Amino acid sequence: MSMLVACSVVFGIGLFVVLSRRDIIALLIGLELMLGSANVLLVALSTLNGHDPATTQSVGVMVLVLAAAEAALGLALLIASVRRTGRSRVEEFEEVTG
Amino acid sequence: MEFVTPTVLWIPGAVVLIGVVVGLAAEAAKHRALGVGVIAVALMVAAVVCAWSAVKVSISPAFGWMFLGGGGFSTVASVVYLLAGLSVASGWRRAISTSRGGTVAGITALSAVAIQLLTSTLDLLPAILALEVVALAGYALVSAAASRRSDEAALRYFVQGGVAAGFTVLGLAVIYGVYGTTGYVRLFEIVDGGSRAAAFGMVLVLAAFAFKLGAVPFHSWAPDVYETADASVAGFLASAPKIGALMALLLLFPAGMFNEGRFPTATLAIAVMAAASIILGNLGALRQSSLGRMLGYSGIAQVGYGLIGLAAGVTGYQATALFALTYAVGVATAFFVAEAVRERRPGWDGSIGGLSGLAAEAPFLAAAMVAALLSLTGIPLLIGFWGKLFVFVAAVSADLTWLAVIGVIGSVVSFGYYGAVIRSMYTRGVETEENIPAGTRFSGRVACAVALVAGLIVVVGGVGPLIAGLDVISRLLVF
Amino acid sequence: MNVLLPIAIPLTGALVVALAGRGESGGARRVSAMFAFATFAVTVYLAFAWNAEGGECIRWVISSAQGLGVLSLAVDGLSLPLVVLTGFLGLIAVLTSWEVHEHAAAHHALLLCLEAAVMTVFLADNVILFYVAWEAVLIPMFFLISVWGHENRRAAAFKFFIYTFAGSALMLVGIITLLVSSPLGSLAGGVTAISADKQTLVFWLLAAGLLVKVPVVPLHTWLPDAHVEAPTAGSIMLAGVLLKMGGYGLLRIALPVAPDAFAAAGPVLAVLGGIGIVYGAILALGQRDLKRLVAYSSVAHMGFMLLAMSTGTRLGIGAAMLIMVSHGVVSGLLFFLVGAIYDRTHTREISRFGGLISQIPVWGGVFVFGALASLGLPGLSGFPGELLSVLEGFGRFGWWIAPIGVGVILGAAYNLYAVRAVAHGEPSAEWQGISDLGVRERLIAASFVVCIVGLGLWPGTVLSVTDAASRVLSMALGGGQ
Amino acid sequence: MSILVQQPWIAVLVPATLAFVIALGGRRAVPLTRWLALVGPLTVLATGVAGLAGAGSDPAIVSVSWLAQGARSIAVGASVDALAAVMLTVVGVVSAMVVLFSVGYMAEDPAQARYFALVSVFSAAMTGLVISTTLVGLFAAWELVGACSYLLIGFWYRKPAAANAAMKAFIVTRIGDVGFLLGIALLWANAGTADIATVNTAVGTLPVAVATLAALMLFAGAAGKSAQFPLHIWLPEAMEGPTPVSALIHAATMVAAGVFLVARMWPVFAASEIALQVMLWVGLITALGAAMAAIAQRDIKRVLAYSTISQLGFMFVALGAGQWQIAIFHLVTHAAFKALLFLGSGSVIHSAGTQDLHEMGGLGRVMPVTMVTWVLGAGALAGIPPLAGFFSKDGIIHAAWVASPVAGAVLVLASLMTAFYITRATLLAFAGDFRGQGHPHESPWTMTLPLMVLAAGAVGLGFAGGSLAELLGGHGALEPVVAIVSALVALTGVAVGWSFYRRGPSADTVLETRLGAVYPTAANAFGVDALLTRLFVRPARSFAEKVYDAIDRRLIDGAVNGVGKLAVGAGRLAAGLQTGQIDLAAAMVGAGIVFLTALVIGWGGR
Repeated sequence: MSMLVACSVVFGIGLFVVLSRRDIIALLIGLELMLGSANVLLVALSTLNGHDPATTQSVGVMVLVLAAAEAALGLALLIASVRRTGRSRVEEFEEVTG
Repeated sequence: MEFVTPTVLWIPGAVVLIGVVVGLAAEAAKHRALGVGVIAVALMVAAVVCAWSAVKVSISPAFGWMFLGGGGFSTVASVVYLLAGLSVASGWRRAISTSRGGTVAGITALSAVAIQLLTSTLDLLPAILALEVVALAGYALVSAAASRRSDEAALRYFVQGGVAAGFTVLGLAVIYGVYGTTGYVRLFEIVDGGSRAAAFGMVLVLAAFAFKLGAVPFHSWAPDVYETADASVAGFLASAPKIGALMALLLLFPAGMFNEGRFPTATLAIAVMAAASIILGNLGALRQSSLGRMLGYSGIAQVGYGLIGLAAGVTGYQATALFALTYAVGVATAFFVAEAVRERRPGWDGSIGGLSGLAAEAPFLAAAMVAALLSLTGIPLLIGFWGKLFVFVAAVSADLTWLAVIGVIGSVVSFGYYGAVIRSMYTRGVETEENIPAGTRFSGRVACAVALVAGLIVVVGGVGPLIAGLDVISRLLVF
Repeated sequence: MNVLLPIAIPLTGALVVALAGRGESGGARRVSAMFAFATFAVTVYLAFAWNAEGGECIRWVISSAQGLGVLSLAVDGLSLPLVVLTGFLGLIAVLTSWEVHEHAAAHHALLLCLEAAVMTVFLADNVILFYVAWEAVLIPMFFLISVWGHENRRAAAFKFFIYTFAGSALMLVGIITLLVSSPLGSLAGGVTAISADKQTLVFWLLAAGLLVKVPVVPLHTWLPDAHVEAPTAGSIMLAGVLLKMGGYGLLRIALPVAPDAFAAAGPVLAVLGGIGIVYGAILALGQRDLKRLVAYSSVAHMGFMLLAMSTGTRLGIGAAMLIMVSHGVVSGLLFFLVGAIYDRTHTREISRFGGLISQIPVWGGVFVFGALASLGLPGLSGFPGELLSVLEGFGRFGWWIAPIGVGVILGAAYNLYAVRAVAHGEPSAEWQGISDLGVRERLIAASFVVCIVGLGLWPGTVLSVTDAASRVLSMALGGGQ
Repeated sequence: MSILVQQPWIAVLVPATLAFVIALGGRRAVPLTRWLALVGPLTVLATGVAGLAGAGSDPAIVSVSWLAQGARSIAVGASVDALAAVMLTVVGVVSAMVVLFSVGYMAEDPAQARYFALVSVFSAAMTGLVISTTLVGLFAAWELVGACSYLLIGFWYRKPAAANAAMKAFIVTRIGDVGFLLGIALLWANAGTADIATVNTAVGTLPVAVATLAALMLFAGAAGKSAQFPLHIWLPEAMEGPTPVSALIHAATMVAAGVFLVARMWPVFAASEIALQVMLWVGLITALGAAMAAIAQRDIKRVLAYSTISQLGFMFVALGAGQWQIAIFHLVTHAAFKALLFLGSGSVIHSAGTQDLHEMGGLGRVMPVTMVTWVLGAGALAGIPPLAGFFSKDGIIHAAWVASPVAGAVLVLASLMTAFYITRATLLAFAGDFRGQGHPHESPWTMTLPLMVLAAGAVGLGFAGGSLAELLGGHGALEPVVAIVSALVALTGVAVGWSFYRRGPSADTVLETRLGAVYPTAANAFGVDALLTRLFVRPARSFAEKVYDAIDRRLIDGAVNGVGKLAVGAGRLAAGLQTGQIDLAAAMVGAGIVFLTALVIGWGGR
């Protein structure tokens, strides 16, 4: 049961990081935290409820792949932005409005 | 014909994938034009095969037990591939002249395949994976425009998408964790049983799809993305993914699954989201000066109509699918015309005012834009009208008349900003046709050709049902 | 098959003109005149065929699949006069645009499209087809005004589109509630009233769209602007047939579908009609722009039509149809004349005109004739309709219709004021050398005069045609012997 | 001749088609076609005479249903009964004489063709009005007559005064016509038919209130057409038209249509006491007021115009007193001598070149025939015994006296004034020496012949009173006492007039000083016209412009544009949400999810 609480706490922290930090990289970390905790929650719950471990593992790995792809792309976007305009902080990205 | 059914449904996906591989290889070998061409052709072939299978093949499982093909699903798929192909062709000159042109085409093609999977899966896991693939492709395509503004829009889009993805996986975790299954059929009984956990999971998944659609609470990415992305890419982004998301929602929430069960407020939630999207989308678009941004806001409003169909439950099934297709064709045409205008007037800053005098300069191009915009407004004799008509019929028959009235008023207000574009095109423009760089003479033509083809589809789609009878629509979209 | 012709011919004509006419403008107008004449001939043939067949409706089914009702076209007593009127005015509009040289091909193509769309509205036998045609009329008219119009044409075109589109949006919801509650058969067929509770809702939703087009007073401000800015041919079609779509829709859809609601709404419609008559006349009197004056006169005439229709009696409905046809011809003539003088003097300011009848007597004479027809002189087409409207109106509403007497008096006032200010009095030096009506223009004027006098002396021709239909309609309302 | 009575519409068609021929003929053919204009009136005269001859038998009725829709249908019919025959004869004679006179009078006018065509159309319309058997047919002809008078008054449309007069005439008569129309509507609604005969018989069954209202409405129409107070303001200005037109329309035929209408619909009027009283008093006011105004006019045609209004007032008094036959008798005699006077004034104007009495004088010596015929006409108007006017006016005064002594006294005073102003006009025009320029000459035969014919009528018609009365079912006896009184009154009026104007126009100034303020007010008809113009005509257009500006421009368009601005404003709000901060966007996604979950889960589930 404690696993459940832990995961949701970590998920909360991740969300908080995304909402509050100024630097884009910190945001990416926050996103990873959210995805990771959700993944752990998934695995924990399914083992708790005694589902077939094979499918649980495959689903878990799939989510990992997903998180990895997302992180890779996020970093790529950040690098492209930094390389092109040197902007990496949240408040520098406020031109497109209205 | 038994043996035919599964394989023919494989071919479109396969053809596109092979095309992408060959295309990227050709680009690596410095034949970028050839590469992009191969991808475009592959997409067109896939569209044709899907169209054929839509008519010939009845609904049957494909790609193993988790996916469906034939009938309505193939029609949807053929439209998606067609739009992807047109988008690649429309961005032809841009793709050739920039270093990673081929990859943009490749990503568009892959995204199209992912959308086909998304629309035909009956299992939550592949659905979410396909959704994330489409999302990631979206972020990449936006940043492909390689400008300060597109970087910012892409990043912001990414962050919001990330948060949504996080919640989606959380939902998946809850559903799979507690009940160990992700098949839709099994899920229906669980939710019917009134289990709050499953319902919570489903809501999170609904949020993910709503985000992809750009419905109100999750709409803030839409205006930025469509304004900053390249016009041809935006044409694809504004249409195909939304078809995917709407169809997936249709499969995930069929026959008003909620309201028979213990969650009467679910349809209300969707209805509220629909109404909010229509109102905010229309109002937002009223004061825009940039064409892309205006189309972004109008996209939000149009999605609201799709959600009306969804909220109408069982009667709205076909209507939502039809609306998704007609809306997609309409908005794609508008963007393809924008791309063609950028070809003719490189100096164009994307503003509505910049379009002045287009009618005098390129009457057929202007006519295509008028057809697209009037179709989006829902004027008859254009494809958009049928979409809206059936959605409203569904809404009224599910006695959501108040929603239909909001929708109708929305489409009247929409003429406000669509009309402004028409008005500016038909004013006496000041710029005459500047000298277009010679090299792009042929490729400039391709963008115009694509715009004209799309415009033609809008008009033929509008007049067709009148000639072939109203039931042609139901025959094509059988689910 | 012959029911489809009045739509098919102008459409193909539009295509041919648009493609073939790219060259010099002469070719385009001749081809379009040919097609317009063919359409008019077909409508006249249709009239005789309908007569020969003893007066029931001729139907042609496009596709019998159920979907949203059978898609078919039909003509019967109610729509025949308007179909013939559309054919006639279509031909006149093309002839009036003879001197248009700016994008002549596109102009004529749009005129033919407009005619085809209006024809479909009158021939539609299915609610959805009616709505589609109703909206489709907006597109060619919008472009006719916004490209070939006068000074601030775009604003007027925009306003025209928004007003009508907003009204028809509510109408769409009404049509859909209608379709959802009872799968509607063909319009020209019998009367399929829907359940009582929904009738009022459906009626007023439909009326919203229809009354904008009539136009009824609070919703009318688009008409004068659209008229003032539209090219002459556009004005003729706008006043001649587009205004009739509202009235026709009321009789064709609103009444059979919601008879009890229509009967209950009778007094409201009568009041709206009465206001239209008086208000339209007052405003016509107050105009400085000649075309705007004629536009407001249309509001007044349509007020009579609404009053006649609201009585619900058989004679009243017949009178409404009669007023529609006669107003089409009378206002067609007046707009043609105003257009002719605008082409010569490039102004519509009444104050700058004066004594024209002595400089251009033919134009002046026809203008006086038009003014007399517009104020309802007996022997001309305006009189029978408005007489019946007052008689039946009095029969149904008693002294409540007395105030429209003011409208009738003001009707005489603004028409004669127009004659006094424009045709009579000292000729102003400014228009010394202007030329009188050419041969083509005299031909057009003569055809209008023949129609007006013919209708004025033998109104029975229109009344007998609409007799069967109005009997059915008034029976539905529980009135009418 | 009898087919004319059997097929009464011939009398309408002949002048109508001839008018078309004349119009088509245009300026070149006018010397020939203008004689064609005579054929129409002669046909009308023939029909009238035939009608009179066959008065005994009940006339054939030819009617066709004009507006039919199911059971209720409106018909248009025609028949030549006694009353119609009398009117047809009058119309026939007068229009024939006027056309003959016009040949000379309009000789050098360039637009003659239009003139003769319009006169033909007018006679056709007037015939239609007289022979119509249904109210709708009558109303249609009634308005056509009004239109012809509009076109003829405004014949010289270049003159702003003529154009204004024409417009005013049509609009004022239109006000009356609207009342007429509402009256028809009332009868159509209650009696269920528009046929005059059936309405007349059915009016007994209708409630008195309905009959009264219908009568008053019909009287409104009659008052409009016959220029009774307050709708009389158009007649004096209608003199702007050519003089033969004034003679035909504004003396004999059109203005008499009102009296004819009341006679035709007599049962409706008889059924309501109030209507008769109203007619009586309106007639009295008009008779007296117009007579006083006539005294102070300098323009010869205006004198005659006010005289016509006054004489019509006499007729309406007779109608109000219940004696419609006497009113018709006076109508016939008045048509004869007033047409004569107008044509006489036409001949005088034609030769003297002016309409102002002060610039005339001494024409008697130069124009003997005109002078003699004019004097006979003037005598008839004044009511000098052997002449026609004496008999018919005597009948009216007698009837008025019976109805109410006050009415009788007023009429006597009015006929005194009539004698006075006609003597004044006669002396100023014909006596003394010529005060104007140029040298007046006698008019050609085409102009003097009609004068003589009408003079014969003015003299002879008096004796026809008795037979006319029987024809129309009234009584023709001459009341001795009233006869003497009215003869005396006429003679004193002439004598006073003679004494004043023997020395020429200077007497006008004497009158002015003697009557003080009364004189100028009388001159412009008690300011009624000026008052009505200031109240209604002048502000009409500016009021309309203000209404247009206030309601259409500001209220409705303002509201619509307001909604537009509101939407755009709200749009600014909606777009404002896009502030660009990334964290706000992310927060919105989170908030959205929370909202959805709360909404769905909150109410549902186990």
